[in-house]
Amino acid sequence: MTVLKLIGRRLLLLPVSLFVLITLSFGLVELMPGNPAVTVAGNFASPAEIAATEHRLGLDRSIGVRYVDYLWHAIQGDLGTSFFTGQPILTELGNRLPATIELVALALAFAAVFGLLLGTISAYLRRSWYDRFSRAVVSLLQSVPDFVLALGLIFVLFYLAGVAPPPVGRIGLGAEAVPTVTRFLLIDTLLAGRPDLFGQALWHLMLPVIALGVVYAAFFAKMTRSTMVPALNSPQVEFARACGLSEWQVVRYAYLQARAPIITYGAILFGSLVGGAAIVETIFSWQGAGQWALDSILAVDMPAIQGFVLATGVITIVLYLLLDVMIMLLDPRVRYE
Amino acid sequence: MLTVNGITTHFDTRRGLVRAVNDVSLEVPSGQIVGLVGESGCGKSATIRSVLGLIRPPGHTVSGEAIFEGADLLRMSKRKLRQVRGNEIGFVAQNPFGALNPILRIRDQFHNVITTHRGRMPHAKTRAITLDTLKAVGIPGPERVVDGYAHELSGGMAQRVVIGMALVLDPRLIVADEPTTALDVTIQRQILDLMRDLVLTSGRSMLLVTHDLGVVAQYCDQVVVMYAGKVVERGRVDEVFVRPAHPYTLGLLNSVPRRGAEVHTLRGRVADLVDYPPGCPFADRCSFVLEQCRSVVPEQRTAFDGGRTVACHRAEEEVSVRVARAG
Amino acid sequence: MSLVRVEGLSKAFHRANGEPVHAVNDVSFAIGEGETLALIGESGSGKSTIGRLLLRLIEPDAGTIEIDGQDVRSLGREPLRRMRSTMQVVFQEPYESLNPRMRVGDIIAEPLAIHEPQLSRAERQERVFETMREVGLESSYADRLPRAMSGGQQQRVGIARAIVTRPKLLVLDEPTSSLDLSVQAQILKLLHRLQEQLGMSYLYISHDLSTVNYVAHRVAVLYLGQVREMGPVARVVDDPQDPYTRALLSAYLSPDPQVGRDYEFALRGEIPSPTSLPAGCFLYGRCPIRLDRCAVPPVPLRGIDPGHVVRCVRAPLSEPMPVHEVAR
Amino acid sequence: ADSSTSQGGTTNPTFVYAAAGVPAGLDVWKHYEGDASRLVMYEWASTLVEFDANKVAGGGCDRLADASNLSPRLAEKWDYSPDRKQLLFTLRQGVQSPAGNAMTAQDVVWTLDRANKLSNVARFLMFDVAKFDKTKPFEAKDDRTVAVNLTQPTSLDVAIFTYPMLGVIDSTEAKKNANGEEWAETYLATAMPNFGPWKLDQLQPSSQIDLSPNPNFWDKANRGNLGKLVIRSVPDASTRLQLVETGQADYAERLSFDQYTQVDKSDRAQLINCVSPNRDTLMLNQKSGPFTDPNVRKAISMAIDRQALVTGVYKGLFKPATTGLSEVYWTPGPDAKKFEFDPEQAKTLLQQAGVGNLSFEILASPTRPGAYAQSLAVQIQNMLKNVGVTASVKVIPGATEFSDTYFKGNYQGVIYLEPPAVGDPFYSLNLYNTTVSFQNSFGYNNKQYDELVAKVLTTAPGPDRDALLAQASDLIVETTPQVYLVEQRYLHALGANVQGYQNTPTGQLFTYRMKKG
Amino acid sequence: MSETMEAAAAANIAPGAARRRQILTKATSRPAILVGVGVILALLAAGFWLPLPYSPTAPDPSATSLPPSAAHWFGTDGDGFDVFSRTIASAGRDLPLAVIGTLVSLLVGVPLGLLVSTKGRWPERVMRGLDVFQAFPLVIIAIAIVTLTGNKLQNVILAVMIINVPRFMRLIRSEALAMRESRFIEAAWAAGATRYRVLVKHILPNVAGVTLAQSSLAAAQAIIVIAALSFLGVGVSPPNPSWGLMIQEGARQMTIGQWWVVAFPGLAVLLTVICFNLIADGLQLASESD
Ligand SMILES: Nc1ncnc2c1ncn2[C@@H]1O[C@H](COP(=O)(O)OP(=O)(O)OP(=O)(O)O)[C@@H](O)[C@H]1O
Ligand SMILES: Nc1ncnc2c1ncn2[C@@H]1O[C@H](COP(=O)(O)OP(=O)(O)OP(=O)(O)O)[C@@H](O)[C@H]1O
Ligand SMILES: [Mg+2]
Ligand SMILES: [Mg+2]
Repeated sequence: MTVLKLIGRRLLLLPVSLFVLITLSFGLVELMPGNPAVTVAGNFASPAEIAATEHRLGLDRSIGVRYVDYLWHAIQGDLGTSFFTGQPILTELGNRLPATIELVALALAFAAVFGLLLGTISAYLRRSWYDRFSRAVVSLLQSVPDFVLALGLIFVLFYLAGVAPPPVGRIGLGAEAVPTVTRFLLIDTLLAGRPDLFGQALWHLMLPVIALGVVYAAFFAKMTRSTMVPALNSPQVEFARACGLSEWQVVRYAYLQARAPIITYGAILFGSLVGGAAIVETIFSWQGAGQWALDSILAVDMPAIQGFVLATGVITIVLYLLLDVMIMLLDPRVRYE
Repeated sequence: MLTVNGITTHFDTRRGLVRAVNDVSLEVPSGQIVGLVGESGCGKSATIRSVLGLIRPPGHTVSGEAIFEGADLLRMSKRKLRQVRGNEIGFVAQNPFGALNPILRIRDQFHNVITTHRGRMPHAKTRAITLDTLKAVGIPGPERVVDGYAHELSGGMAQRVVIGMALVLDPRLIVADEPTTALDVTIQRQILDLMRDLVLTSGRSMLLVTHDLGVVAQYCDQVVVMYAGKVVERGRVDEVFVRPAHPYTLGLLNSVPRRGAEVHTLRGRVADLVDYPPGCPFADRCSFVLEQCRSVVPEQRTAFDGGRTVACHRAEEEVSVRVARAG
Repeated sequence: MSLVRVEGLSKAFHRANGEPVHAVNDVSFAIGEGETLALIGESGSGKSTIGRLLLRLIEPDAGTIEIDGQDVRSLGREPLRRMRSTMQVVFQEPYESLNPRMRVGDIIAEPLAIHEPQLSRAERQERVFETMREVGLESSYADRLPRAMSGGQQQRVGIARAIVTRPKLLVLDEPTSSLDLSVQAQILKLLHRLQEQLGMSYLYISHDLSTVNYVAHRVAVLYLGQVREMGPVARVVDDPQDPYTRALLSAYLSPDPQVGRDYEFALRGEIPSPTSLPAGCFLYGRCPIRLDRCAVPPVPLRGIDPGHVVRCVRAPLSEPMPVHEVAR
Repeated sequence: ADSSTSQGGTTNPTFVYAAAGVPAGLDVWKHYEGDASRLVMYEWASTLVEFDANKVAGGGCDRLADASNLSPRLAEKWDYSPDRKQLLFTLRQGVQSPAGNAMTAQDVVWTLDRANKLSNVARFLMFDVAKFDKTKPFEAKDDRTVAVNLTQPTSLDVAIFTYPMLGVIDSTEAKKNANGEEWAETYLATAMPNFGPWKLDQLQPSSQIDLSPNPNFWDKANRGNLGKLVIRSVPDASTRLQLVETGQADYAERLSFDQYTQVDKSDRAQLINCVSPNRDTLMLNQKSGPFTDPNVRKAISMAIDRQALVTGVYKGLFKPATTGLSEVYWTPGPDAKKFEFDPEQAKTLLQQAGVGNLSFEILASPTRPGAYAQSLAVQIQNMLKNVGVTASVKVIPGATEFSDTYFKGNYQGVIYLEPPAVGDPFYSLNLYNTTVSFQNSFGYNNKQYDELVAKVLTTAPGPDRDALLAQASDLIVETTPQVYLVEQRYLHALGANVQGYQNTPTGQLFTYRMKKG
Repeated sequence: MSETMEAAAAANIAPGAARRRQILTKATSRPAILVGVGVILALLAAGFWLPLPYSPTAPDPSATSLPPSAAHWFGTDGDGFDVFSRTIASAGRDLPLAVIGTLVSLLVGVPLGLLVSTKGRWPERVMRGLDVFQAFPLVIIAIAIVTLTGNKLQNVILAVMIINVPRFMRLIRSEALAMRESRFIEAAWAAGATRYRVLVKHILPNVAGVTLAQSSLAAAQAIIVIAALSFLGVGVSPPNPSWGLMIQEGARQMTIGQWWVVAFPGLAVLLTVICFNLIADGLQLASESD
C-alpha cells in the first residue's frame, strides 16, 4: 500500500474519530456535576439572575438538545465561548496551545536526546559498570514525579543558587512584548529580530523543560536500551561487523532497526504530555493549555474543558496519523505490505 | 590459510559460565572447503565468531590464536581486524533476512561495505561494483534488486545478495554459518553449488558451518566434528565419513534414518556446557566408555595415517567395532 | 476401510490487504487404519494447513472430510469438541507447543480433563503415568515445567498429550525437524513403536525425505497446495514420476561421500507466490521438461499404477531416475 | 525591575506587579473573573468619586474613610436636586482618554447604562444598596451634568461611585469599535478606553498586562514617576515573594502570612499593614438543625480562641474580631458587648441546648478567603474538639462549586470572607445578615436587626448613626448570626523603594500615584 | 540403546511443593523485588501502626514552622503539624489508595482485556474506541472528575482506574493476541478445550507475569497521580495528611527557607515510586527469564 493510500484511508476515518471524540468529550464533561451558572452570574447574583444566566448559557435545555447544538457548532469549527471569560474557546486555545506545544516539544527533544544517548551507550556497554550505574540512575530519575522535580529545581537553582530565572512564565517580567505572529515565543522573538528576547525565552524554558524532560529522558533511556540491546545483538549487526563496518556504522544499523518503537514512544509521549504537563505549567505559570484546563476545571467552565479535551484529542489523533505515515516512510517493510 | 589453535570462549551468564568453545583447533587449507559439523549448541557458531573477533560481552575468548595469512586475528588491533573482516574474510550468515538491513536499500548496504574498506567513492561507482557482484552470484535482473530492499527478495535471492556482500571485496577466505538452513531444499542445492563454484574457481577457501551431514559429505574436502564445545574428530571427509574414528561421529552417521532399517540412536543428551564433565564430554552417551573416559580428558591424537585427528581414548580400537556394525 | 477420507479440500487465506493466499488447492487423499500417510513438500506448500484442516482447527473453503465415517465438516461446535479425543496433533516446535506455565503432568492430563471428566484424580494420574511410561518419560517428570526439559523430552510430552486419549488419528506436523539428528532418531523410533502398539493412523508431515522413508507407508508430494504425486513410499521414492518429486529427491544430499551427486534434476528459479497461481501446471515456469500444453488447464492427477497417481502429463517418464542411497 | 528610558531621555521606572492571576478579558461587567479582574479594575481609577484617606486620622491606615470622606475625581461636584429625587454630578472639564476624546455626560450615562445592563454587581450596588430608579436611572442633563434618578436618597448614593465597576468608559472609542454591538463587548474584552491614568499597551490574556501612562490624564499633579506598569500573573505565592524580595517585582499580592512576616524582615521589601473592613467568618447554617438555636451558635463562638487563631494561622498580622460590627467603622464604648472565649460556658450552653455529641462539617475553600482557609478550619476543628463538638473539614477547591454550595445553603458550616464592595458600615451590616440579603444563605432571621439596618441606611454619618451601629454590634454579639473570627487587614508587600500608598476601604494601590526610586 | 535411559540422565527431581517454594525463593531472591516490597510494606505498616510522636491531624498552633530537631524530627509546618507524623501517616492513606486503585484497575482491566483479546470485528471496534479514549488527556479528566464530584476516596480510585484500565486492557490484549497464535494454544484447541478453558487455564497464567510487572508500574503511577491530585488540593480532606498536599503546602514555605516541609513528603513519594519501579523491573526480569 502506498503512503498516499494510507493517508487517504486514515483521513477518511478521521471524521469518525472526530465524531467519537466530540461525543466523548461532550459526554465526559456533561456528566460532571457543578453548576457553572453560579460563577458566571457572579457574586451578587440573585437566584433569579442565576436562572437567567442558566438560560443565557443554554444550560436549561435538555442534554440531547445541547449535544446536537454542540455537535452542530463543533462541525462548523465553533467550540463555543468560555462561560467564565467570554472568550471564544478557539481564541483561548490559540493563545494557550502554542505555549504548551513549545514547552512539550522542547522537553521531548531534551528527553529524546539524553534518553537516546544514555540508552544507546548503556545498550552498547551492556553489563559493564557504566550500564549498571546508568540503569540505576535512570530508575531513580524515572521515579521522580515531574512536579516534585520542578519544585526541587526551583528551590535549588532559583531560590538558593539564583542561577535560574524565576518561574514566572515564558519570559522575564520586564521584557518587552514582541508582536504575536505564530505565538511560539521562540519563533516570534526571532521574527521580531530580538535575539536577546529569544535567549531570555530559552532561558525561561530551561527549568520546566528539565523538570518534564528528565523523567521522560529516563523512560526514553529505558526504552532505547531495551530495543537497542536486541538490535545490537541481532544477526544483522553481527553481519555488519563481520563485513568490517566501523562501530559507529554498526550502532547506526542497530539504531535503524530499533527506531520505530522509539519514535512511536515519542509520539505517544507528546500526545500525553500536551495534557500531562498541566501541573508543571501551573508551577511555572506557563499560561499553557494544561494550566488553562486546570483553571477551567475549578471554574466549571464546561466549554473550556470540552474544548481542551477535544483539542488534545485531535492533536493526539492527528499525531498518530503522522506517526503512522512517518513509520511508513522510515520503514520500507511497512510500506511494502 | 587459516590456522586456529586452542581457541577457548566462555559466556558468563546468569546460569553460570557457559563453556561454549573449549580448546578448538582447526585448519583451513588454501583452495579447500572445510565443514564444521555438530549438533545444535555444540559451539560451531561460537567458534567462528571467536575467530572473527565477533564475541561480545558477556562472552570472552579466553585463549587461543587464529592465524590468518601469518597474522593472529585475536591479537590484532581492532582497526586492523576491521580491515580484515569483509575485506579478506567474507562472512555469509545463516538467515539472509536477519543479516540484511531491512531499512537500507541493497545498494546502500554494499556502498557502506565497499567504502569502509576502499575509501570514499561516488555512489555510481559502488553501484556498478554491486551490479557486477550480483551478476556473479547469479541474480537475474540485478538492476531491479540493487535499488530495492531485502524484504522484496525471495529467500534464495536474499541469500545470494548476502553471498555477494561477502564476496564483493574479493576475500581470500569465506566463512559461512549454515548458509542454507533457512532455505528450501530445492534452493539449497543451487546456493551450495554457487558457493562451491565461487571457491573453486578463484583459489579461495571456505569454512562452512552446518549440521547437515549430507552437505558436508557432498561439498566439503575436510570436516571438523564438534561435540560440546570440543573438536572430537578432524580429517578428510571421504575418510571420516566412511571410517569414523570417534564414537560420536559414528553415532551421528548412524542416526540418519533409512527405509526398512533400524535407526540407531544416541542415548542421553548433550553434555551441559555449564556443568562441564571432567573427562570426555561424550562419556555419558558413549557405548565404548571406559573408566578413564570419565576422568581424563582425551588428547587430540592422530588416528590412521591420513592426517586425521581424534579426541578419544579408544580411537585405535574403534575401526573393528565399526566394521562389525556395518557388517 | 479408510479411517480418513478427504475429498477436494481447498483453503485460501486472506492477507491484511485482501490478497488471497491459496494455501491448499483441491487436495484428496485417504488414510487407512494403522497406516501412515506422509505429506512432503517445501516450506509454504500447504502441509501444515492440510493438517489443521483435517483437525478442523481452521475451516476449509471447499471439500469434504470424513473421519471414521463421520462428516467432520457438518459437526457443530460441541460434537466436534467431543470428537477431538479421537484425533490429535503433535507440532514441530516441541517447546512452543507446551504451555510454559503448566506442569508436564497437567499438560498430559489436559485432554483427559476435557474428554473424560468422570475420571477421579487418582485414575487420571494413573493414566498420565502410564502414558508417560509409553513415551519413555519417568513419572517423576510430571512435576516439571517444560523449560526444564530437553527438546527430545519436550517432544515426548507433546506426544504423550496427543495419545493419552487413545486417538485413532495422529497428525504429526514435522515432529522432528527442530530436533538434532540423534534426538530425531529417538522420536522416530518412538512413533514407530506407538503405531505398532496402538494401531493409530498417522498423517506425517515433513519436508525431509529421509525420515519419510523410514516412517511412512504412503507418501503424497505437495507443491503449492496441490498433490503432485501420491503412492506407496517404495514406488514414489524409487521411481518418481513427477518432475517435482524428482527435483525434491535430487536435492537430497546423502551423508555418504561415496554416493555421488552426479544425477541432477534441478528446477529453475523459485517457487511462485501462492497469491497468484499459474494457470496450467503449477510447475510450468520451473520445469525443465515442460511442453507447451502444460500451460493450459486442466492438469488433473492421473493414476499410472494401482495406488500411484501423478500430475505430470509426461508421466510415466521415459528416463528412469537413478536409484539413490536414500532409497535403500 | 529594570528602568525604562522614555523618549525624552528622562528615566521613568517600570513598576512590576506580581499578581496571583491576570484576567483573560477586560470587560469586568460582562465577565468578572474574580480577583484577577478586580486588580485590573482597580488600576483603571476612572471613577466619579473616591474615598479620601487624607480626611481620616492616620492617613487611612488605622481608621477607614467612610461615606463622609469622599473627594471628587471625574466628577467635580455633586448634589441632590431640591426634591431629592435626583442626584446631580457635575463633570470635571478637560478630562481626556488616551485616545484624546474628552469626557462628556454621554460617556457617563452610556457606561452606567451598560453596567446596569451587564453587571449584577453594578445592579446590586445601584438598586439594592442604593435605591436608584430602575426605570430610567441615568440621564445626561447637558454635556457636563449627569442626573441619577432616585426612588429614595440613602447614605451610600455617592459612595457607591467609588467602586470601579461604576467607573467611566470612553464611549466614543467604544462605539467606534463596536462593530454593531450595542455594548461593544467584543472590543472591550481586549481594550480599556477610559479616563484613568493608564493606557493599555498590550494584553496577553491571563498572563500579562502592559500599561503606560495616559498622556492626557487629568490628575497629572498626583502622578508618581512610573513610566510603565506591568501586571504579570505569577500564580505561585512563594515565587511572588521571591520576586519582590529580589527586587524583580515591586509588588507581590496575596502572600501567605508566613511570607508577609518574611517581607517585613526583608531589606528589599516593605510590608504595609493597614485596616480593612474585611472579616473572616464561620457561617453556621441555621435554617434547620442544631444551629437554629442561637445558644448553640453562641457556644461555638465561645469555644473559639480568636487570639490563638491570630497567632497560629495569621502569624499575628490580623486582629481578632471583638465586636459585632468591625471596629474600623466605629469606636466601641466601654459597655459595648464583646465576643468572649469561654470553653466552659460554651459546654454549658451546649448542654442546655441538649445537643451533646454535636458534629458537623465545615467547608473551606482556598478560593475564599484564601489558601489559609484550610488551616483555619483545622484549628477551629481542634478548638471545637475541646468542647466536645466534632467538626470535619471538607475542602472545595473550585470557586464555582464553592459559590454554588454557599448560595444554595448546602452546608452546615463554612469558612467565609466578607469583603464589602463599599467600605461603609451599612453596606456590611446589610449585605450579610439581613433577611433581604441573598448572601444570607445561612438563614439568620431577626426582625429587630433588619429594622436597625434600615435605619442606618437613611441616617447620615454622625452621632445618631454611631448609636445605631453600637446597637447593631451588640445584637450581633448576642444572637450570633454568624461567628465573626478575625478582622482582616490590608497587607501589601511592596518594594522598599516604593512610596505613596494610601489606604482606602477597597485597599487598592492607586499605583499611578506611586513613586519608585 | 533404549530411549528410556534418557530419563536416567535427568537428576534432581523436585516434587511439586518444593518446586513451588523454589519459584517463590527465585522471585524473592531478586534483591530489587525484596527491597521494593520490604520498604513498601514497612511504610504501609508504619502508616497504620507506628505510634506517632504527634497527632497527624491535630496541629499545635504554638509550634509552627520549627526546623527539624530532636523534638520534631522532620520539623513542623506552618500550621504546627509535625511533619514526621504526617509523612508517616500519609503512607497509611496514599499507599492503600494506590494499591486498591491498582487492584480495582486489574479487576476491571484484566477481564475486559481478555474479553477483547480476540480478532473479531467487535474487539477491533472496542480497541478503536479505546484509542480515541486514550487520546484524551486522561490525567486532566481524572482531575476533573475528582474535583467536580468531590474529595471522596472512591473518586480518587476512579481517577486511578481511568488511567490504568485502558493500559491493562491494551497490555492483556496485545499479549493474549500474540499468545493466541502460539502453538500451545493451538494444541489446546486441538485437544478440545473450551474457550473459557483456553482463556483461564492457558492465556491468563501466561500474561500474569507481565501484568504483575505492569501493576507495579501502575501502582507507582497511581502514587504520582494521587500526589498530583492532592497537590492541586483535590482528593483529600484536611486535616488528613497526604504527601501531595504536604508538598503543596511545603512549596509555599520553601521560599522562606523552610525546606523541610516539602522535602520529606517529596522524598517519601520518591521512595515509594522507586520501590514500585524496582518491583516492576524485578518482576519484568523474572517473567522474562522464566
Ligand atoms: N551471547 C551468548 N550468551 C550466552 N551463551 C551463549 C551466547 N552465544 C552462545 N552461547 C552458548 O554457547 C553455546 C554454543 O552456541 P553456538 O551458537 O556456538 O552453537 P551452534 O553450534 O552454532 O548451534 P546451532 O546449530 O544451534 O547454531 C550454546 O550453549 C549457547 O547457549
Ligand atoms: N494464518 C494464515 N494467514 C495467512 N496465510 C497463511 C496462514 N497460514 C498459512 N498461510 C500461508 O499458506 C501457505 C501454506 O502454509 P503452510 O503453513 O501450510 O505451509 P507448510 O507447508 O506447512 O510450510 P512449512 O514447511 O514452512 O511449515 C503459506 O504460503 C503460508 O504463508
Ligand atoms: Mg549456530
Ligand atoms: Mg508447516
